Amino acid sequence: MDAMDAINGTDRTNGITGITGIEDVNGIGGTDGARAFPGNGAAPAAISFPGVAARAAEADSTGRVPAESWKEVADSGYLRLFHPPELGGTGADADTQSAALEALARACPSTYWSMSVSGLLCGKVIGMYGDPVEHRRLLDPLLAGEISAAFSIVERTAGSDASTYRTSVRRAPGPNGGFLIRGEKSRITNAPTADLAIVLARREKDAGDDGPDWCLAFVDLHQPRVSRYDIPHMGLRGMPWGGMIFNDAHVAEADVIPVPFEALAEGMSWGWLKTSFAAVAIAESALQASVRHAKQRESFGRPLAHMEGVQAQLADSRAQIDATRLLARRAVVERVAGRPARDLLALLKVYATEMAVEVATRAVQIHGAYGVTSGHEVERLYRDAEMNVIGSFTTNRLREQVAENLGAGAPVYAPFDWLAPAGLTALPPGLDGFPRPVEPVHD
Amino acid sequence: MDAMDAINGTDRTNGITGITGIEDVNGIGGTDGARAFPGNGAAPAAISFPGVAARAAEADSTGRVPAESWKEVADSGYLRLFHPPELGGTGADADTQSAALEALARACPSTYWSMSVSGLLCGKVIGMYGDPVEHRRLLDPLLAGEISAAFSIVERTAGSDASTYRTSVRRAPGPNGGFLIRGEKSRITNAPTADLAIVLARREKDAGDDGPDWCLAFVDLHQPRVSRYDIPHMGLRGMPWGGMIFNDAHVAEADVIPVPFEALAEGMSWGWLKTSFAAVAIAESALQASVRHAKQRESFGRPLAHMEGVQAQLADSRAQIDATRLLARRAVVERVAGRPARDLLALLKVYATEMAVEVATRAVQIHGAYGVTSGHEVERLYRDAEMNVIGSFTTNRLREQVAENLGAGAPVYAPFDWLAPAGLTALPPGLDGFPRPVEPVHD
Amino acid sequence: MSHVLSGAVRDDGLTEDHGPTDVTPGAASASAPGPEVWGHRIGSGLVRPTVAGRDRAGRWDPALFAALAGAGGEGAPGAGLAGLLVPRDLGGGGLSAAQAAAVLEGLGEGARDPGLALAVGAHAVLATVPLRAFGTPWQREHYLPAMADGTWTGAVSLRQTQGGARPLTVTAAPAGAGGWTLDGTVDLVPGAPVAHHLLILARHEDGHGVSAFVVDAGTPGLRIVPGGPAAMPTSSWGTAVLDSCAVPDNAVVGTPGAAGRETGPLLAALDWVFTTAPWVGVMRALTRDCAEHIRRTELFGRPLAHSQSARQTLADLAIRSELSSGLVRGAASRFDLAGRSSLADAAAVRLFAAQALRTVLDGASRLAGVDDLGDDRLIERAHRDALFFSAVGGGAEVLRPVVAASLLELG
Amino acid sequence: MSHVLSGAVRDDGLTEDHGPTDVTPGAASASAPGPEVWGHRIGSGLVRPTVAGRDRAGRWDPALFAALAGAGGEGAPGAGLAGLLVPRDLGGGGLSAAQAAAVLEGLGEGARDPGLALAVGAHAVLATVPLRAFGTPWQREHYLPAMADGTWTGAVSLRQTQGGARPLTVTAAPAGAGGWTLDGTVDLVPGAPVAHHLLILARHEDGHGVSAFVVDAGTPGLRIVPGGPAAMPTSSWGTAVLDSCAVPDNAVVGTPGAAGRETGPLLAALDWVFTTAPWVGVMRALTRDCAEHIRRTELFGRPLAHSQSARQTLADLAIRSELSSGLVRGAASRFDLAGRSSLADAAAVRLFAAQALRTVLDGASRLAGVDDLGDDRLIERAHRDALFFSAVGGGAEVLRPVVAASLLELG
Repeated sequence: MDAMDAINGTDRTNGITGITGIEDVNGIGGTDGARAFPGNGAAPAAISFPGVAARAAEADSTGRVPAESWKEVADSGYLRLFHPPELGGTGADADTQSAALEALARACPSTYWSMSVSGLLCGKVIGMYGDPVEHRRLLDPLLAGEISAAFSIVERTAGSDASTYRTSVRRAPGPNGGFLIRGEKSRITNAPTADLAIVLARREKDAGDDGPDWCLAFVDLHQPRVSRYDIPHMGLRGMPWGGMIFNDAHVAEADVIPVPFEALAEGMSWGWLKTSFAAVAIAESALQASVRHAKQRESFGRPLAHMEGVQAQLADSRAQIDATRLLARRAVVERVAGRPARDLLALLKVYATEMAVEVATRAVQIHGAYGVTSGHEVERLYRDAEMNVIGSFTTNRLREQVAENLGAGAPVYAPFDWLAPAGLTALPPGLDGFPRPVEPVHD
Repeated sequence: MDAMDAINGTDRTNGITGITGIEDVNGIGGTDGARAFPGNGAAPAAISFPGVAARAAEADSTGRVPAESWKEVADSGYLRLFHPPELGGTGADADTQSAALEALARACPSTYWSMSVSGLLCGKVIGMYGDPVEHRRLLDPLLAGEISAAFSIVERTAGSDASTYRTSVRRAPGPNGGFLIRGEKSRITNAPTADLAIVLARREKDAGDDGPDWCLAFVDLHQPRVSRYDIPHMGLRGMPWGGMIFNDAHVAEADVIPVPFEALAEGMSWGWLKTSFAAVAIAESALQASVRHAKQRESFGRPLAHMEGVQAQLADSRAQIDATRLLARRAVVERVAGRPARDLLALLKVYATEMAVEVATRAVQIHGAYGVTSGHEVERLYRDAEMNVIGSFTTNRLREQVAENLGAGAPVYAPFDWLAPAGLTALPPGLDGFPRPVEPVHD
Repeated sequence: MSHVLSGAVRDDGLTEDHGPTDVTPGAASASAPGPEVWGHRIGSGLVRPTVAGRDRAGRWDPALFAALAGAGGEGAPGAGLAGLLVPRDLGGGGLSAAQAAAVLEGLGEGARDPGLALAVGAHAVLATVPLRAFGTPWQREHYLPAMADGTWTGAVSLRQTQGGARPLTVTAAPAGAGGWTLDGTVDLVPGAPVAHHLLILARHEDGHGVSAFVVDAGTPGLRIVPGGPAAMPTSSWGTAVLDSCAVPDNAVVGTPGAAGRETGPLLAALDWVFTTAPWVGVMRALTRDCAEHIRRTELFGRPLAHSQSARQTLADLAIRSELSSGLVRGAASRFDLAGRSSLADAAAVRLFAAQALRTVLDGASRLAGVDDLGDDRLIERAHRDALFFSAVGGGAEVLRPVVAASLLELG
Repeated sequence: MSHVLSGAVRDDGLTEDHGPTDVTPGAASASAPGPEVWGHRIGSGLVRPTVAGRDRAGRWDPALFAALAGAGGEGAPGAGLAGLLVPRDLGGGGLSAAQAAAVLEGLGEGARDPGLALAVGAHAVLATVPLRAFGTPWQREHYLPAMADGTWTGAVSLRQTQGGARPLTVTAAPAGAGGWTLDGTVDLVPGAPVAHHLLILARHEDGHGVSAFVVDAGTPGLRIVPGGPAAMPTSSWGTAVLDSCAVPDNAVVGTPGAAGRETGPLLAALDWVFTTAPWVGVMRALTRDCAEHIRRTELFGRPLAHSQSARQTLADLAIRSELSSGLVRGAASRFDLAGRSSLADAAAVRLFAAQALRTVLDGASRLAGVDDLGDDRLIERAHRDALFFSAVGGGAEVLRPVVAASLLELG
């Protein structure tokens, strides 16, 4: 077997993860300390955030991203990877972007969400819709990690249904110019802590203004006419989440950007990509924890790793994660190449997020009581996983969009009243008919 | 349609729950106040615990069963239902027992777990293995709800594998008689708060003692040589959970009862029943919350209740819950008739607990962001549901037992080393073979 | 091994303890053998020996059906399988609905022949109960005694067991001189080529109402074209073509125009519950086959029964069988009480059992591998037939709204 | 509508943008039509028109196979489907493994004929690659050119694509005067009745080692008994019976005694990846069929496409197709690099795709109801064939340990 062993030597430990070219991207529990991103061409496998990983439980219990973690990530250059040099980024290639997304989400899903919403999603939106010169004053500190931003779309009324949004922007009276914003955004990542909000708002238009009905407002959150609140949440607890109330808060002239609503879809679908990587990473972390546990633990005299039922769960998870990661990385390739890939992102987000819940549930089962004990990584991942299903467009809503992309047409609503005409709300008779006879039909 | 309407009149609102004869057993959020159990023959549907339901969120956030809830349940006579009059119970019929189990678990799964472990499981075990006269001193306050008990089997080492348990009982030296118990039990419901522990322990046997190797020790937890700790946990947070360390704690002579290990199975399977009803109730609560939400909520101009995707989720949940409840109630009938029904209980526990996770996951999806917001009933139920999969024998372990009951034989362990002989760990060649040739086999 | 897990009845037809398979779920009884034992014995004795050959040949066996129709033996009611639900005073077995479901479950397990079990259910339940429930005294006395002993068989299209979810393809117009003229085509009729009469739902040509008709096979204008789906080839299949088919007024079953509230929903509910019952037996049979299979099959050089994964799969089969059985029995028992049955209950039964069957077949085929179980290729046959089963009665797209509407108080 | 969701190729064979179906997953290319377009065109042009009839009759069509073997047209490599993986210098198309997988995926989508796609894959991949990888120069030059143009077809038993998970049923004993004597029976050989030669794994009679043999159909002592499973009837099936079958030393493929490390795992990995590829195409075809079906079908008086539930089901089909495609392409591409492929990767592909296929078939049949889709009854046929597909190559009970062992560093 010598020759075969020689060939197998390097492969056995990496196993199937090799398919993606990214292997065990971070050593959870390793030593602290940031590591700068390698240049393009360096092995993406080198990306890791050991300090962030070590502080993941702390983030969960305090409900905030630890300052050291924020700094570690900012110092690594993570926030710049996704942006072109002309906007202050480093324009990493697709492999590096994918590896970085997964690595940070492996280390701490909450930190990943908070920082990616700020640096990736908000950064992309400012880059796409803002002014390339004027808004460097926002982008520069954002990509340096000196400020954080919240992407503020959703309101209290209804998740992703924009027709219900009421927040609006109008011209400020008086000589100083600028605008006033009024309304409330709720269930927003980073809302309780951010410095800057990218707010979707309605434009109160002057007569003759035939511009878009909507705008993006870049709102400085450090002003008295903004108040904010926390919303405690089941998972991703280290990610600040909550609402912000604008009570005629001031927005600078240059920071209100009229945008047709449809145009925003492109920017928002970065959110689906971010969420999908969160899901892949949560699933991978849950799987790796399960592998570790299965190797260490015995039950009824049998090491868990030797039990076929446990193996079956691990194998199913492995296959699902591999399939999802391949699609996720393909989506990054598309995005980096400048193609929208929104169809791909929609179906990726649906599968990835539900897959992660399934994998995390298996991980809890494999861990038994450990998996439901607070403070255990798997207990946290189980709570985190479900958040991705709900976050950035609920998955069931996205399924409708996938179907529309497949040619099923736009959703058509009709009140549900067709069972009675079909006789299918009736109380059917017993073997001997009804207790009393049915009256004949007279038209 | 008049005749049909007359016939349909009463059925439409009850809908399919009618199959079980138990309809909306408690009005969550109703007025406070205990209601005594009806006598046998009274409609089980009358059983409800509105005060307990109103305090369910409080139980979750404080990690304890509120004293008022404990009192409400105790005053209702719940704790006596499962026991014959000669042991101080009321010997309710199967329908009433089933209805009561589901009603309390609907109101608050944590309170249900804590009180059912105490009054049902520990009560049964004392009744089955204890002395019918002597141990009335324990049973009477237990069934009155004046004291609470912990069923203490599991240790730190391994979940349900008794061969790893080390806690032992030995004769106390000196003239006062009795026994000393030493060891640690962990991950035990009510451990942090109980007055009494029913402890499974090894017997340190004198020479010539050919009695069982195991015993049950009824341990007074209010003594200096007992220390206890909390274990924070993901769900069922209102249920105290943790460990107890016996450092040569004293046990009265009459309170150490030698029991063959196999004999305990009968008592322990009450735990499977209790857990299964918790699962059914959590699923029903999650479904009812989903129905309420679907009726109230609009998205994209469509009431959720009118959306077929939501309907599909509700229908699947309804069918699964109905099937499970029927089996659970059949199991109660068997138990009340004095038949062990352990096979039935094993498969019930497997399905019920995983079904509840599935239903709760659907409920979170239907609720969207509400479903992951702390303090929302559905967020709590999602965390609670998974606990039942792990609690009282993990579900995957029980599957093995079901298979054994089906004639598959006892689990047989062999180290997993058969892939390599089958050539299935090799690194297969590429299209053009291996990088270098394989050496011939020489035996 | 308790029978709860191993199936209601041993293979040899001997009875075991019958508490949990008692016809009233939840009620314990450890006395006489239940009706499922009788059904199982008939199935294993008469049907199973020839199922593989009949299935391969796609052959309907009239002699076999006649034998089932008149089957007796220990535990038999006054009549054979054909007359399960015909009252005793009309020559039938007079079983309760719950008992009939138990018989069909036993039949499914013993016979291992979903096609023939469907043929039995279509005749003895779908074609029989509407006549019993809504038939005129003349109709009941004319049809039911001959149906009870199998002299006449009745047939119903499985397109007409979903209420009005999809448009009815047969129209009825009043004839000038009384009576009705029927036109249209309805396929998927098990038993059509051998039926004495068909029960047909037709919508009134004027758009107002639906009526049920019992149409004798010899009626001019009614033509039966043999043939049907690839599934369940041991049933006989046909399409009924009605071309200006004139029927008398006394061919109307139930209130004229009101079949949308009478026979229509009744057929749906009966289909959802009673054609499911034999499948519960099939699930039990598959479970037992698998338990046997993993004991005698080796993988990686050791018995498959040693694999934790195989054992867990086996457990999941048993669980699905047991849950489905309880649901079917529970819903069936409600037909015994006028005004207590519910379409939502019945729909939930089918919805759950169809999903359970998929799980059982997936698991069984995973355990069996490329070889089938037993000598009659049950997995392959059941896999094929289950695809059809899960689609008739409207399928999940009809069942789910029916269940949900009841919860949501919509319709 | 992007082709990502609608399938790689339109029904009419016109190409769309091909970035995501490029043979290198993750690499974007929007230039020439990918190999899957060629495969799709061949399938829809040559295979699909007759699939329903061949399936019903269970008929192997040698002329059709010959046409596929020599198929050319735009985008064709130097050879037809038979020679995909034969190097160009031996008369083949010289495609990369990734390209070959793409061709098979396109073929599966266009042809809608899992049986014929299996026949192609068994010849062009399973029977071809071991000779290419391990054959002596004589074996390569003797067999591969004639295999590349379809003059000769090679066959392999699908029992022998799971490594040594189950015992091999053929033994090899050294003959006194050199050469080997083979004894035993191996069934489930697609193409056996028409094959020129078979690739057979045999365990050494002395218990030490396994060797692979290429055995010509005319060899005395080798008898082919036609017949096989009910699944994939458009392939030809047979059983090889070896009765003191004497073969020369140059019939051994690869290192004598080492097939347990060479051809054995190679066949498993090839099966797990390449016979999965056409099924990815079938999933795409079902997805598109369903999208079309729900637009033109009514339920409860409105288009099924208006139902949120139907739409969500449709989305799930597209998702499974897309994920499976990525996995297959990714794993296939690793065969192009000696020493980079992995059994665990290949097993994960099959494990995922078989489950995805079940989901797709469940969903498609739920949407289609009692009527099938299209005029060729694809759901019914694929449903039947998928049962077999998910069991060959060892099935989940073999695949899961292979995947898990790699994670757990066990074996």
